[in-house]
Amino acid sequence: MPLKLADYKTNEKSWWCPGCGDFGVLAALQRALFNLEIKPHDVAIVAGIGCSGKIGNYINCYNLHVVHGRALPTATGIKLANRSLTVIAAGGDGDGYAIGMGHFLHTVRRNPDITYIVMDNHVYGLTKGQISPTSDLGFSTKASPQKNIERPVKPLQLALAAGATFVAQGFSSDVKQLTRLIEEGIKHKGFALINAISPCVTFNRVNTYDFYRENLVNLDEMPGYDPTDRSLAIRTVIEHNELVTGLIFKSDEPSFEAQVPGFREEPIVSGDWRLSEEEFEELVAQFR
Amino acid sequence: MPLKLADYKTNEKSWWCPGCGDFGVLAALQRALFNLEIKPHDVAIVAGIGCSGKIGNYINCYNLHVVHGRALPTATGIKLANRSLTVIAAGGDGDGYAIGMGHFLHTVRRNPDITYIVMDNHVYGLTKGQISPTSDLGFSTKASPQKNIERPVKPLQLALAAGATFVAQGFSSDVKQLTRLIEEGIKHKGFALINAISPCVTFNRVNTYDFYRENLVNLDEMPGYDPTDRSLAIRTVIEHNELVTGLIFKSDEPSFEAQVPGFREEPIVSGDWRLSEEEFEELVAQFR
Amino acid sequence: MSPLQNLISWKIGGEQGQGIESSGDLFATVCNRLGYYVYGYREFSSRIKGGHSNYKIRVGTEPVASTSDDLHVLVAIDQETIDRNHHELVPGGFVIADSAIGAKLPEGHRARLLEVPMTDIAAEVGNTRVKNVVALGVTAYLFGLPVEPFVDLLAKTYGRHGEEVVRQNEAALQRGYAYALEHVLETPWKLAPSDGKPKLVMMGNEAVALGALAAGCRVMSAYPITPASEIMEWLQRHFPRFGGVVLQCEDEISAITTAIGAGAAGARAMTATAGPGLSLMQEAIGLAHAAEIPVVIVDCQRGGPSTGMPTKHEQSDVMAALFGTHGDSPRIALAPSSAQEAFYDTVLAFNLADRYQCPVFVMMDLSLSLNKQTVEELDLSKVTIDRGLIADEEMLAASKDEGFRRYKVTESGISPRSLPGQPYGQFLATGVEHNEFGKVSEDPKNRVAMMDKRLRKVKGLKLDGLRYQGPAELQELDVLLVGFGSSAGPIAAARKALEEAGLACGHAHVRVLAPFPAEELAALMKRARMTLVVENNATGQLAKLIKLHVGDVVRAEAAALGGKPLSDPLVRMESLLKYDGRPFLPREIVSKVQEVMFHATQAG
Amino acid sequence: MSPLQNLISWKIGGEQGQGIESSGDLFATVCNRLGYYVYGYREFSSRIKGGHSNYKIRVGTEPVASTSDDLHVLVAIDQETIDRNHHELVPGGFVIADSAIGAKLPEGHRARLLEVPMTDIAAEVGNTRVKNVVALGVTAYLFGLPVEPFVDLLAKTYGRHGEEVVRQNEAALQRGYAYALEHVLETPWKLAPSDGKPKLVMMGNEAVALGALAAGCRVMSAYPITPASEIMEWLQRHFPRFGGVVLQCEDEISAITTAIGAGAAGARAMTATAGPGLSLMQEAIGLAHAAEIPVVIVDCQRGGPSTGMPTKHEQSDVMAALFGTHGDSPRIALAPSSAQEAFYDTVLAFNLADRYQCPVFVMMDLSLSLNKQTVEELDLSKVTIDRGLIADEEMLAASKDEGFRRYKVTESGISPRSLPGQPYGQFLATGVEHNEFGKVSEDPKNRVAMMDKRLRKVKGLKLDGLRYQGPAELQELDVLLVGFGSSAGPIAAARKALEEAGLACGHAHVRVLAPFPAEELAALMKRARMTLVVENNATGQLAKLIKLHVGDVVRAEAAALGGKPLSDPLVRMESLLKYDGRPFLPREIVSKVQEVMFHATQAG
Ligand SMILES: Cc1ncc(C[n+]2csc(CCOP(=O)(O)OP(=O)(O)O)c2C)c(N)n1
Ligand SMILES: Cc1ncc(C[n+]2csc(CCOP(=O)(O)OP(=O)(O)O)c2C)c(N)n1
Ligand code: SF4
Ligand code: SF4
Ligand SMILES: [Mg+2]
Ligand SMILES: [Mg+2]
Repeated sequence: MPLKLADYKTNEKSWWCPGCGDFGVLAALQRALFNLEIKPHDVAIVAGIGCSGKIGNYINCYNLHVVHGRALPTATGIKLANRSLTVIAAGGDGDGYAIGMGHFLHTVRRNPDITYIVMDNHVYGLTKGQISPTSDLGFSTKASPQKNIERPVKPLQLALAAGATFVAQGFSSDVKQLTRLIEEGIKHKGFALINAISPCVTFNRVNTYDFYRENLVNLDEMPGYDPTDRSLAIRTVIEHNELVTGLIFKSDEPSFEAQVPGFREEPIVSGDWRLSEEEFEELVAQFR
Repeated sequence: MPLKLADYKTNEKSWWCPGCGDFGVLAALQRALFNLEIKPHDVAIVAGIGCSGKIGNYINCYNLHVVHGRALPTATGIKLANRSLTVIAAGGDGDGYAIGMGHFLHTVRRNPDITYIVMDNHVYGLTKGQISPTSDLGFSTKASPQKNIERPVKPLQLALAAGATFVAQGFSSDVKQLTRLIEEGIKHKGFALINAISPCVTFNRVNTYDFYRENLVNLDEMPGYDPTDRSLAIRTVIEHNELVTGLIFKSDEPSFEAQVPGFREEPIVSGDWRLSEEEFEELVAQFR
Repeated sequence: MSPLQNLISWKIGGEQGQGIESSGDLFATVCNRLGYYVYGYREFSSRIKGGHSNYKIRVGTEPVASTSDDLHVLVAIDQETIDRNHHELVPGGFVIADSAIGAKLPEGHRARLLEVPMTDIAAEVGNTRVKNVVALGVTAYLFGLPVEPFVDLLAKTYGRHGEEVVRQNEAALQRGYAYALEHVLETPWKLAPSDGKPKLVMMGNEAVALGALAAGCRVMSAYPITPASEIMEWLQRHFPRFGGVVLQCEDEISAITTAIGAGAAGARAMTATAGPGLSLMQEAIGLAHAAEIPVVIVDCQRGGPSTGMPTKHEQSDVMAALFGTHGDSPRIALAPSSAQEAFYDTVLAFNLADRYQCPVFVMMDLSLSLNKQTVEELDLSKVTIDRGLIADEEMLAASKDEGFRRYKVTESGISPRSLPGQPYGQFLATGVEHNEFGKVSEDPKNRVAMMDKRLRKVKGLKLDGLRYQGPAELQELDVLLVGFGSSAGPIAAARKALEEAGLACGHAHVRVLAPFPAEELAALMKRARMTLVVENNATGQLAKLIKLHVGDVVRAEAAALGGKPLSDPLVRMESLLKYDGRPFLPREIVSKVQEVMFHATQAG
Repeated sequence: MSPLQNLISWKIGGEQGQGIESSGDLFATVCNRLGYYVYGYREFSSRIKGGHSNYKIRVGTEPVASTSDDLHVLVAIDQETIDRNHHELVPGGFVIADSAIGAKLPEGHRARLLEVPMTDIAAEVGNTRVKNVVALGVTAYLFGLPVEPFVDLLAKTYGRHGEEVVRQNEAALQRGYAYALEHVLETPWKLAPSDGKPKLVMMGNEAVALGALAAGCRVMSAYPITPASEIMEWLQRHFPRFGGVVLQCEDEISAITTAIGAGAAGARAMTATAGPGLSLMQEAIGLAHAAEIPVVIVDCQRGGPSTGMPTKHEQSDVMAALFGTHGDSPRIALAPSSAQEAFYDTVLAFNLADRYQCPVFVMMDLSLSLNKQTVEELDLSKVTIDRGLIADEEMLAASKDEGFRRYKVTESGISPRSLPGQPYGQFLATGVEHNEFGKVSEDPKNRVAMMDKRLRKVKGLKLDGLRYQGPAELQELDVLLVGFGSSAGPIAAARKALEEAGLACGHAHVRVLAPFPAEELAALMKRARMTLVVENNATGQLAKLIKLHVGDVVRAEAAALGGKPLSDPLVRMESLLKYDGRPFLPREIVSKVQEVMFHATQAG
């Protein structure tokens, strides 16, 4: 029986506010999995805590909804245990770039075959609208009455500086492009960052759909842009203050799993773990 | 009585291995404080855990030796409580760039007036020589028998991508240059990163004094290098694979403390914290 | 005429994002201004818009400190509100429903349904958002409240939105009142006159924030989390005037270590969090103990473990707060039971942190943190700032040659500290074991001396750790109820009910979890035929503390008598645990007591 | 001729970095190969080079499981070694010192100083690094050991450095032996023949790593920390052959969540850490409980709190491991007392984690982790792999329409789990409270059902949690010694000594900290006139567990008898706490018992 798009959906009612950008990201992810014909049970989605972190609730895959900020190491563990799974990590800008910053950059440099989708709304949605690490300078809300004085995190530049092998940015309004980027991210044999601009209609009155529609530049359609040129990528995202969409950078380098000494193609979960008497004796011999 | 260099020293015997790079960093820091005539009791040094973290033991200032990886937030707390102190944070590459990575980049973007000296030896010294986040690809030791397959952290590039206002790199063998860089870092009104290459003679047989003597390029002496040009800085450190010394980048931007609404010049510690009846009544009135 | 009421209960319900919270706040504030005591209780989910939410306000002529399951008036913004809450309505209670929703009460329900054209009226006055205000007008009539205070408050609240908005709100209110006057023959429950004393209404988190500011706290570092974020928010709003700083950190580890840094530098610093954050802070908490650095940690408990039930009430972080960091270190942990106590306890926490040079916990719980409640006038003159032992110039000058013995081994365990910036006070503060100068030391004798010194600090500490209500000294008790935190209200109400039913019932409320008021509680437990420990968690965390500490007291007495305890009150102790996310209702406690007593009679 | 010895004690000391560790290992390995039982004890500091370090090896014809303070031979690389350790020497004991250091024994000391030209000999054989090997040659002579096994081992150890180095080592050894033969008239303590059984010698951490590998663990994620790093190191060395992976993470939070991820995906995964790391892992531990994910956490306890004493022994993480994460969750925590047990307990831990779908702790302590000791043959046939309940195809296919009830409420509390990749097994695993399908639920009834289900899982679990040695059933005990972890050795030795002194003395060793073997221990304690709890921490953490759990047993019995406990064994319980960074010496335990018994006699 061929897979239907509906196979990737759960029947749960969404907890997001009407108009939330996360709907677009959800649709793109479901569609990307469907387009790639990956069986729902072969997908593991690891999500953090936040409005965005609820994305797993609406996709009919194996979902792990972890503690705040720890989606990436958990996803890495899943991938190591079972290489044959498609592993997606997902979460918000707070989850990924505040509490999760360390894991983010270390996972980038480790390069496991994981696709990481950050729903970046420049605000903490679930805790009712505090400033987030990507919030603009001067941004304030009811819950964060003092204006933001911290330079916003630039996820694209950081990922590039950390040696990322795949960096893209999408916009939740452009589900088509975002779907394609996610597909490419999944196909990429290594760590793929997809920063998905996903407006919060309830708490962010600055970084709105309109704002992005006016300001985003699509690199996929920029003549002469070469996403395999790292220094061009760096220059471009700096120049446009990260207000770009499309595939920003990609390079083919071996994934973490591909380099672990003695690591096997067969997933760990399906291996036979018992030691033979001979193997055990050889191990024990060193203690004699 | 004029201050002597000895005033910055304690009589404690050092716990470092003979030849350890940290000796040079210690000397440079003591000398910088002495040159700047900052009274020892007006200096707070916050150090992490590691061989490097012991630096505070040998300087006669107020020292806080915190838990692994948390030197920067602790230093930030000290600075907020007492703006008039010179606050130095110090630690190793593991302390700052592994477990401390999140704090590192968030402190960079916050830009408090702190000077952060990382004694970077590309290895975990105190725990007997495991791979560290800055270890080269392929590096291995007795304690880390598998070859490193994770891209090394590039602290200079990351700091620049995070919006650092002062980035420098020194070499513990060149105490003179390092002293000057630390002085400039302290004078800089904002966050100053000084990555100090500080060879571990016991566990790192690759990144040795000789290796650095052969490979480091001194930007301070590079004709035409302009440390106020961020994109030049980024280009240069990438080009030289971070093997540079000198002042890499500097820009004058207001520090965190300078922007906190209502924050005072007078240190919090010396303020009178009692509320007047009127002030209290005004606060209470909102609950009526 | 309707009889005068001393206690009424009102609730508004609808979808999250439909103004449930602000309407409830308006009603509570007006009642408070009229001199009544109020207690609010909000039910909400971990989502931003949508999902049922409700807000109940109890209003009384005397202090109210718990929610309950009787209800006089239910304002229903949607049918779901009726379906979920109708069972609470007293016979003859009112449902105020928007006519637009076609509300239905269950067949045979004895409440009265008052359909009010809220949507229509709102449209007529020109602002669809004032729907709920119509219901407030109806409410005012039903409880016989004057309209003016509502008008005044609306004017103040919406003033910054312009005159037009204020006018719309006032019109909606008046129209609602008029509608009720027309359709309800007489005011069913007129509130008796209040005592007229001026009062405050606030949630526990606001009380903590205000207490911190009053206590001299000027550095607050935290990471947003439910139900603690209001503390940070309130301080962000008010610190600028007092030169304080709030740092919203990248995570809780940064939050606690920033506060520790500020504390080490001599500021009064705090952080506030909930369970997940507390768990993340465990390592740094040990640092503050080892290096003897003052810091105040507010933990607003919510449903655990892990992310658990972020918007639901629970009291399950006790063990984690007292025992969660590795190694041995002494603890001070206060557990206020009302917003009023939260204010004073926060002040006390800062004084204790400075005096004992260690972290001090203020253990809140979700109900206490978020429920708006009446607070009697707060007395600034009771707010003192005690910095503990700080070395003076003379002391430091004297140590010039030798160096400053920051960790001098003293009889009390407390050593005067120096602050960065003080000449001759330099020392090393470290989480590694150290000698009197703070230098790292692995010497076994020094280790023991230092560990003993730190543990000794808190050993002698006696706080007013237990609050007792009930039959006076020496009288035997049929039952002793023990609890902590916000369950003070429901337990007190249950005690009253049990006493009215003829039982000699006492209520011991543990206000200090560490050092535990063991002797005081042991004395009370011995008087009691049975003790019931009432707490909102699944494993009896308070009961565990009682077993340990009251147990120690009882065993010491037994040992003194040659090893034969005559009658161990711990044997007569039972637990009432509730961990469904909701606070106790008084009647649940009453039932449990009845059940246990019944069993006891059966058995005996 | 010297009498045959059954137990001798040897120590080498010098500065860190002077080959102390490798010399000790060589000596231990040779003795082990000769069929003796060995127990090593290393003292070292938290620094890399310099600072006194020493390594003591006790060698016996019967199992040895503790260190002690008597010493037959001390190899002193420097004078400091003599100054710090001479007090341990038995009368007539030997100090082997390099003649180059001009060694001095304190005036009147009854040990013999044997100055050996170690430096000269080393120079003569052409390698300054073989100094210590000269001392090994002397040692061989003093204990009447054959030289060949030393030669063989040196050849094996230094083989990869080339023949020349091997030759130098052998020459140094022979020269040392010859020197001793010439200068010491007769072998002072000839070791009695061994039982000749083949034996292993390993440290506890190696036993854990080997156990993990044997149990099928193939994912290990950790962050380096003393005294746990050897586990990671050993697995890094051996995993490549078995397709396993070690991830050295950026911090402990990453380490535990990586392991949790791997556990959720169906691998056997573990992490290993010490106190500071444990504290950092607290939040994630709650996640594994809430989402019911198997993971094994090895905690190698060291001196706390905070960074504490990183290289010193302590047992002070018990409370943190059992109660450190916020909220309520059940615990399983094993506490092996020897390397042998550490091997089997690690295997058991993986089986329990899979069976009960939760984190399982293996509580090590520094002595156990790092001290090399003899392990009798390990039996692979005793290593079984029990994956617990995993849904099969049929079960999953049946749930196709409705969805898979991953968290089905069952009587045992355990629900079959599906693994990613299994068709129709998809579900949401979350730390938020959830329903049977794993979907987030805030329903109060569901909450209670889920919490009860999780707590129920472990309630029925009975493990072989207590090991008892001493007078047989029903006999009254003068004293019952209780401990956990590596103190098994010193306590056993003390018990023997006390029994020889005429006391009826029992030793109950707690091998499972949670669920606590309360009934078993209560039964023993009731037989005892007094109980002494022996543990390496300052606040009596094991004693607290005993008060809680044995207390519950005693109180339940009392309640059954109408509330009057006849005689509470907890009243007769005392603590012996040692927290100076060193493990217990048997005689310290003996003295404490004598002291307490004396007091009791005085009082009684
Ligand atoms: C350890 C911990 N700290 C804090 C929280 C509270 N919290 C929940 S979600 C969130 C941030 C949400 O922001 P973001 O990650 O940007 O997600 P969004 O809701 O905007 O999608 C926070 C701080 C938590 N759950 N756990
Ligand atoms: C939470 C925690 N994890 C691990 C450790 C163990 N530890 C001590 S120092 C260190 C790393 C040392 O490396 P680095 O920071 O590079 O300092 P170096 O010794 O090389 O100067 C580690 C992992 C610790 N003290 N605390
Ligand atoms: S609060 Fe913002 S991010 Fe959260 S669901 Fe609503 S719109 Fe989306
Ligand atoms: S181990 Fe390395 S870093 Fe540590 S003191 Fe020795 S040389 Fe320095
Ligand atoms: Mg966000
Ligand atoms: Mg290092």
